[in-house]
Amino acid sequence: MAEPHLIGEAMTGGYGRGADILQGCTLSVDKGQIAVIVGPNGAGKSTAMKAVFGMLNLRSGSVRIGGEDITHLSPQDRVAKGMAFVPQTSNIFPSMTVEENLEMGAFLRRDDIRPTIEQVYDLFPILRDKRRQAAGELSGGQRQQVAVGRALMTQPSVLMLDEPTAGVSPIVMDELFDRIIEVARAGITILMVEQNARQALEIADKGYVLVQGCNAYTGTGAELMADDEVRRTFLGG
Amino acid sequence: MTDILNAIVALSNFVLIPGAAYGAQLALGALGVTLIYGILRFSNFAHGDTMAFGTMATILVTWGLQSMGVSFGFLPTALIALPVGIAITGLLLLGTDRAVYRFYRKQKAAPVVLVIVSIGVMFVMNGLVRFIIGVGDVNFADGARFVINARQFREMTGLDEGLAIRSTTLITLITAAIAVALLFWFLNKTRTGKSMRAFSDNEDLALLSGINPERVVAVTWLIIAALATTAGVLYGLDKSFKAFTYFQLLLPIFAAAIVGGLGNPLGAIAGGFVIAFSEVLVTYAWKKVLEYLLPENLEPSSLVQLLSTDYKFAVSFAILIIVLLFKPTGLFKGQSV
Amino acid sequence: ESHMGPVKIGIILGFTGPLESITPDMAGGAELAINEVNESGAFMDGTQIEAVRADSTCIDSAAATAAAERLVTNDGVAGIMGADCSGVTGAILQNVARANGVVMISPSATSPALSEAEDDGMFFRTAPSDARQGEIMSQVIMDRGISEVALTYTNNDYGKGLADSFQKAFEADGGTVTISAAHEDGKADYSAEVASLASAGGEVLVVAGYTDQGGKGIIQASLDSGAFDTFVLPDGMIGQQIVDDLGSGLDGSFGQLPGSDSEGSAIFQEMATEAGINPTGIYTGESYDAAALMILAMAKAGSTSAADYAGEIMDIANAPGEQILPGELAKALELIEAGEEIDYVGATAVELIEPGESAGTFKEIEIKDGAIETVGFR
Amino acid sequence: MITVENLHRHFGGFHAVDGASLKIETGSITGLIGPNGAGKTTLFNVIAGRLPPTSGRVTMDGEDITGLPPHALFHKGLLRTFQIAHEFSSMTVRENLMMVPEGQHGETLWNAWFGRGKIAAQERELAKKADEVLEFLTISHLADERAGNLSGGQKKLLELGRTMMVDAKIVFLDEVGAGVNRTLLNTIGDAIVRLNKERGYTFCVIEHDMDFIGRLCDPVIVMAEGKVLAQGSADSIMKNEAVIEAYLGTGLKNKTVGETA
Amino acid sequence: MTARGYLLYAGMALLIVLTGFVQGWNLALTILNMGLISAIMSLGVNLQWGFAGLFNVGVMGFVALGGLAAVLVSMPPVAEGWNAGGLRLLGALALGAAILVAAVQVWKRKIGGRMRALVMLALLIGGFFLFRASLDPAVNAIEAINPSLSGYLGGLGLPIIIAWPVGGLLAAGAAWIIGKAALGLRSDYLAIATLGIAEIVIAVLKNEDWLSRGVKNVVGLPRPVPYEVDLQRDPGFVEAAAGYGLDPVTASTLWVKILYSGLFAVVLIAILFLAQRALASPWGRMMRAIRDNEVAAAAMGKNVTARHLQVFILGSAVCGIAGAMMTTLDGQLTPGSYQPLRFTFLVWVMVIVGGSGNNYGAVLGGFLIWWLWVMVEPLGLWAMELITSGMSPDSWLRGHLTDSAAQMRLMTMGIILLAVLRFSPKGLMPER
Ligand SMILES: Nc1ncnc2c1ncn2[C@@H]1O[C@H](COP(=O)(O)OP(=O)(O)OP(=O)(O)O)[C@@H](O)[C@H]1O
Ligand SMILES: Nc1ncnc2c1ncn2[C@@H]1O[C@H](COP(=O)(O)OP(=O)(O)OP(=O)(O)O)[C@@H](O)[C@H]1O
Ligand SMILES: [Mg+2]
Ligand SMILES: [Mg+2]
Repeated sequence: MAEPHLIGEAMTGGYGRGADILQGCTLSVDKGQIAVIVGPNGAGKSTAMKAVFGMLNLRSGSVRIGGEDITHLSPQDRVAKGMAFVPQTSNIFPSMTVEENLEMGAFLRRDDIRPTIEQVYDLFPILRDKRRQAAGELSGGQRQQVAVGRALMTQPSVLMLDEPTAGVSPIVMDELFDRIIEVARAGITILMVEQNARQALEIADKGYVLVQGCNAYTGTGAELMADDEVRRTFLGG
Repeated sequence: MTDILNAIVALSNFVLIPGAAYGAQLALGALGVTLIYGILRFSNFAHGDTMAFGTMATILVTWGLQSMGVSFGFLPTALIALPVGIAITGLLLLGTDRAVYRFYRKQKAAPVVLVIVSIGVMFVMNGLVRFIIGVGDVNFADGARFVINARQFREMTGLDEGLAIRSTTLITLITAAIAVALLFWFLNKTRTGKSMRAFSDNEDLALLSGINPERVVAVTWLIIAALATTAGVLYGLDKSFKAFTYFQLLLPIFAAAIVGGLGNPLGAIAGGFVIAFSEVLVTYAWKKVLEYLLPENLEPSSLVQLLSTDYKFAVSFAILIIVLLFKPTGLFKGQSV
Repeated sequence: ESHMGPVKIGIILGFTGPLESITPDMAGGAELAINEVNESGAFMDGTQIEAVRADSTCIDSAAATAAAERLVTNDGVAGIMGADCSGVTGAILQNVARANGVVMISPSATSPALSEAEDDGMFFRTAPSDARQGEIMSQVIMDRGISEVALTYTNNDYGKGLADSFQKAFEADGGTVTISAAHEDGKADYSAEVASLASAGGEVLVVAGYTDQGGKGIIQASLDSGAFDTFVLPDGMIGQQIVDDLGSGLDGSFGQLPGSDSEGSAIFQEMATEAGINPTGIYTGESYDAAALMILAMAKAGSTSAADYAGEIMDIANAPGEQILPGELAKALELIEAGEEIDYVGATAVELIEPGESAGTFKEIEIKDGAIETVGFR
Repeated sequence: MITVENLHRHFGGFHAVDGASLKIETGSITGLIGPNGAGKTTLFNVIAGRLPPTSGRVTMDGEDITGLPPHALFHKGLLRTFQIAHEFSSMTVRENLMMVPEGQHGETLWNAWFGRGKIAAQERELAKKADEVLEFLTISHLADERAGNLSGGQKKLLELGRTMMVDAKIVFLDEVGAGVNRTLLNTIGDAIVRLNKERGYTFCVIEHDMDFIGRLCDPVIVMAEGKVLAQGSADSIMKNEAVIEAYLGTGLKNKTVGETA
Repeated sequence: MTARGYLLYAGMALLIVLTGFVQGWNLALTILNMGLISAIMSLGVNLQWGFAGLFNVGVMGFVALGGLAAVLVSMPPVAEGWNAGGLRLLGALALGAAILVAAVQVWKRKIGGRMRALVMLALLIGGFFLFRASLDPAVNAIEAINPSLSGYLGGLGLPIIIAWPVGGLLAAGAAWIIGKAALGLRSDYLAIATLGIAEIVIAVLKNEDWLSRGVKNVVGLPRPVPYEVDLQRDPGFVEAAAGYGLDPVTASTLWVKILYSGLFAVVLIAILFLAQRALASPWGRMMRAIRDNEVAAAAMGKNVTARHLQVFILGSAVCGIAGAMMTTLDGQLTPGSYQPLRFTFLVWVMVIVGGSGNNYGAVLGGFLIWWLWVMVEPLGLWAMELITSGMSPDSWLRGHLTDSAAQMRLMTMGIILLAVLRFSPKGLMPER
């Protein structure tokens, strides 16, 4: 089998001079597939995402995309390589309008971004109504939609989402998962962290359970769902 | 009738026009302060001295031009030298950023640390300016000083009161208007401008959007250089250049930026005029105007002055505080760190 | 008593701060006197004198005190030429000079309050108290047939003191002061002050300020708006620079400053120009005289100890004795050596009255065609 | 009992809460659901004194509490958590908890200066209590960590933990579940029930996880566009057409990528 | 304190001792005394900023109020002044206060919006003229009395030490009024408001001659310690000095300064002790919580406004005490010398360089920055001499450089400041 499109291999590292949060954690996703990371709070899921995106200095391990080693690229350069990331917290530009937030997502694009903006508005209709409003004045769920919309604006080849559905109402969440599937079908690699694990694993091609910075379980989404132990301890029964 | 005209002319000559001139000068300075606050998120105490440095650079170039016999007709020669002055100041600011501010940015230091750091930079720049051009008064204005002066006006209209309009006043007003319009357009409509606002909002996320922070910072400093130098030169043309005065300008400039709402360019302009007019108006002695307007027997014997000029500075600050009490983030909604 | 090293004299002036633009020339003036003595080699068997500068900041009494303290305890100065601003001068006098028993001669602290300060006989000044200048200024104006003036002063002890004494004298002489408005130095804009002054009206505007500070700003704004076109300029406002800067605008303005028709001031002007010091700079002559007085008093007492020479200063400054002009310090030292009386006249016709301050002769000037012309003495 | 009468809160021309009226019965665990932007958080903010209402009235056990400042409401036993975590970031996790209880002896300056003995005893108790709460939230190991360094979910736990430090009458929980691991959320649910049963806390819970709502809450209030859309038992709400239309949706339209790929 | 802290304090002590050896003990003690006062000011600001996150840039105003207290407490009363219009003046002031209170009461009434504003405005404007009409004649009468030497009401003629707590109270009172009005403002807005209020305080001090002679200054304040000249005349003292091998002049100047140091040190230690206790208590924890997140602290039952007011008053009072002490040390009140750069920003530099949130850091910052402030002057001169030493004596550049040597003072200060902050951006002794 060829190497997966995105791979973060044996990543070890932490914040500043503190202890290692990640301890040899490995994540990989094939092109056009969805990988979902679940795990208890503080397991290092967000840290792993940041590591893949180069926002953390790894002590060892590597990150590769399409076979190319990008371990030492800055986050900016990774954006240029077609990666997009929605962080878990502070993931919008609060004083800019919704529309400007989306435009910033497309900062590196030189083509016409109107159609993409329209697509995002179609996906999250509420944002169309609020396009002229400062994003910081939105409700929690609306912000989350802006954050995901911003990442989609990049038209990335790799999309990384850290708990995109936190605080989002069920109907929007369903829309969002639908859209994620669609995006994946268009050939985009998706890596996401989810606490709504059951819904997420349902659409996942691959699932990781992370515990204390290590891979505890790995399998297809269905396999993990089927595993009693995993269900009980991580997915809430 | 002529009495009414005289009263109007006196009021314009001593209150409206000087207030507008000073207001525009403060506004230009406040634009710079507010921009740094808006994008780089700290109150830059070195701004007054940046203005002084820019002005000094321009003066040196002006002298060079004058010695070569270049002049700009009825406009001051300094305006030709201005672009060079801006360029030199830009280099200085970029250098300062590299040598000083960048470190704290990387550290994600608290804004107040940057404020203190900017005080350090202020000391150094201050020393630099005094060192190069000295501490004395430098007069570098040439060209025509007046569009119309008081005597000409009196002769022209036959009124008792004169009205003087200085060319620098006009230039300053026009420049301030253009600067704020440009800045507004730049920040709200251009890609680079928006990326600067994005950077100020959420630095990490800007990074994730592919915005190059160093570029944003560099562009900001260059704009600051242009604003500060222009403000400084126009002020210097109108009054004169002296390092100490430029340092003193900092306080009213900050007041203007804050009363208008920190981080808001329109606010900076409004704030400049509020501060300037409050200084002039509250301490104005209405005696003369009333003498024109009231019948002989009602004429005031006293000065009809609300407060003596001793308190002019206090008054402008009092107004500032009152504005803040009713609008806690300034006239135009400003940001707060 | 013979000395091993050079004798040190402290020059403490506001090299930074609001007066920073006039202090270099003042220090230059004092050093001119010191150099003159050193070149003559006639001071105490060829003992050299060394000037040590320190910064009074003009405004920060604590920093000024610390600087003076250092001059006295570390550099071991035998006397202090300074300070400049009345506020810091008072602080240094009380905290350093009196405590350590060191003589201070200020060339420019003119506050009337200093006349009354406790000084243990250690404090002198070569500039007259403002109380005197106010009376002179009133006469100067009255003599020109002007009876209604507007008055603005810089808001410090100098400006306020001068304005008060002038207003009192002028009203006693039958004149009217339409308004007496303070202005702060170093501010960015003086439209508000000018607006009030113009509204109050008056034939001329009396500006008790500084040439390169608010005073200039006021005059400039008055000229710009046509509020006044004749100005009365006391000592702080007179300097070639402001005349050059304001061009023909100042023509016809007049004023007075401490000075005499003695040849002294002319000679000093020449000497200063030669040494690269702006001779018309305010208090430059007073600084020369302050330093010279101190040195001559030391010579007379044959000691650099304040306790010994403080008492000689009045004697040196006043008649009887041979008159000493600037540039004649060598001669003066020789006369002292020979045990003869001298009367130091110096650059500003020094005449000290009790309690150790200048009696004050004043020079009346008028500005004509961009030049400061002396029109008489009072 | 909290009653909200015809409450309005406008932002400029936008009516975030637009005439909502509802009751939270003493002793209940009331669920508050609704689409994003329905005005739930705004409603909480108004009740808890963080935002002044544009108009309307809030009463607590018959007493008018409209517009009282948050700290006064806290003293009345009304607590709330924040949707976007508001931790005290430079303080340790334990300190975050210890600061909560009111009327601490050492909170007046005089005692802080001259009443050391009493403070020490009280502090020991507080620390013990805090450690118990941390234990319960499974983050004991983080007791001495700076709260700013916690993970997103851990911060939410800390939010909840603060309400457990005192004996509250009524607790408003704004999406405690978002970002919290589902297994842990179940435990939290159990705790809420226990606090409700054993200590008589009243709860009002905003949550988008319908399992959680269904398991815990009765009644459930649905808000939409600033108004109350429906109210009733969890079951009846989940069958309510209008609620399904506005909020719940009909589930995933496409099942998995795998099916078609 | 950490090991690093002890080391830094030892270093600071060493600097002062070295200054004593190299430049003389008088200078070293002068620096020490102002250092003690600076440390107190710095503690006051740290109380507000480090504990509670209040950005007070009005330090100068509170320091000046302390100075005013020194005059009002210690100078002898001027009987002529009181006779001329003292009581009338007090009456006018009371009237002014009453008008303000009335206006505030009107504002607090919950009645109709426009009407309320109009009534308040009318009250204020009418009241202002009434106030001026009753105040001005009294002021003129008082100021007319021998203006060049007195022209004011004088003080109470009490020992000047009493002025220290009184200065604290005066500053606290002002802080209470200011805090009531301005503490709702956020960060930089509060900053500029306090900056403005400080300017207003100075403007009042400069222009209200009846109060403290305005810019004409009050000199010759009484001292809490003996005068040097008196000591020099005291045979017992001269003898004791001789015992140490000192001449009476040196001994007396040193002794006076040591006495001051003792007094100041007592105050500093007391305040430091209290501040330290407060910081380490639940009170301090509550303040830190408020600083970190006001919204959450309020939701956790802490009365943020009241606590802010409390700490604002406390910090300002400490600055006021320091101000009174400083004026005592100076022996005079010179309102013109109050400049924000020196009395506000320099104090802020002390706090930040020392380490905000850390009392020991603030104290260290106070000493260090003050030492530098005094020492950069000679340092700048030495640097210039060093630079120019290689140049030919009559070159233009050399002349220019030596002439500008004094300008090096601020520059050196700036460079050192930047260097220190570079070396430890969280201050020399970080909070934790
Ligand atoms: N400060 C504000 N300025 C303007 N509009 C605001 C402000 N705060 C909230 N809103 C608007 O009010 C509406 C209600 O917001 P609220 O936060 O109450 O929603 P919510 O029901 O809590 O939603 P969610 O489930 O997404 O958290 C939203 O449309 C939001 O955009
Ligand atoms: N900036 C930081 N500095 C130091 N430690 C941190 C920082 N951010 C997170 N940590 C620690 O790293 C560990 C893992 O955090 P991370 O955010 O990766 O968890 P997570 O798996 O995403 O949890 P959650 O589901 O709650 O979001 C936590 O114990 C947390 O305390
Ligand atoms: Mg996470
Ligand atoms: Mg919400």
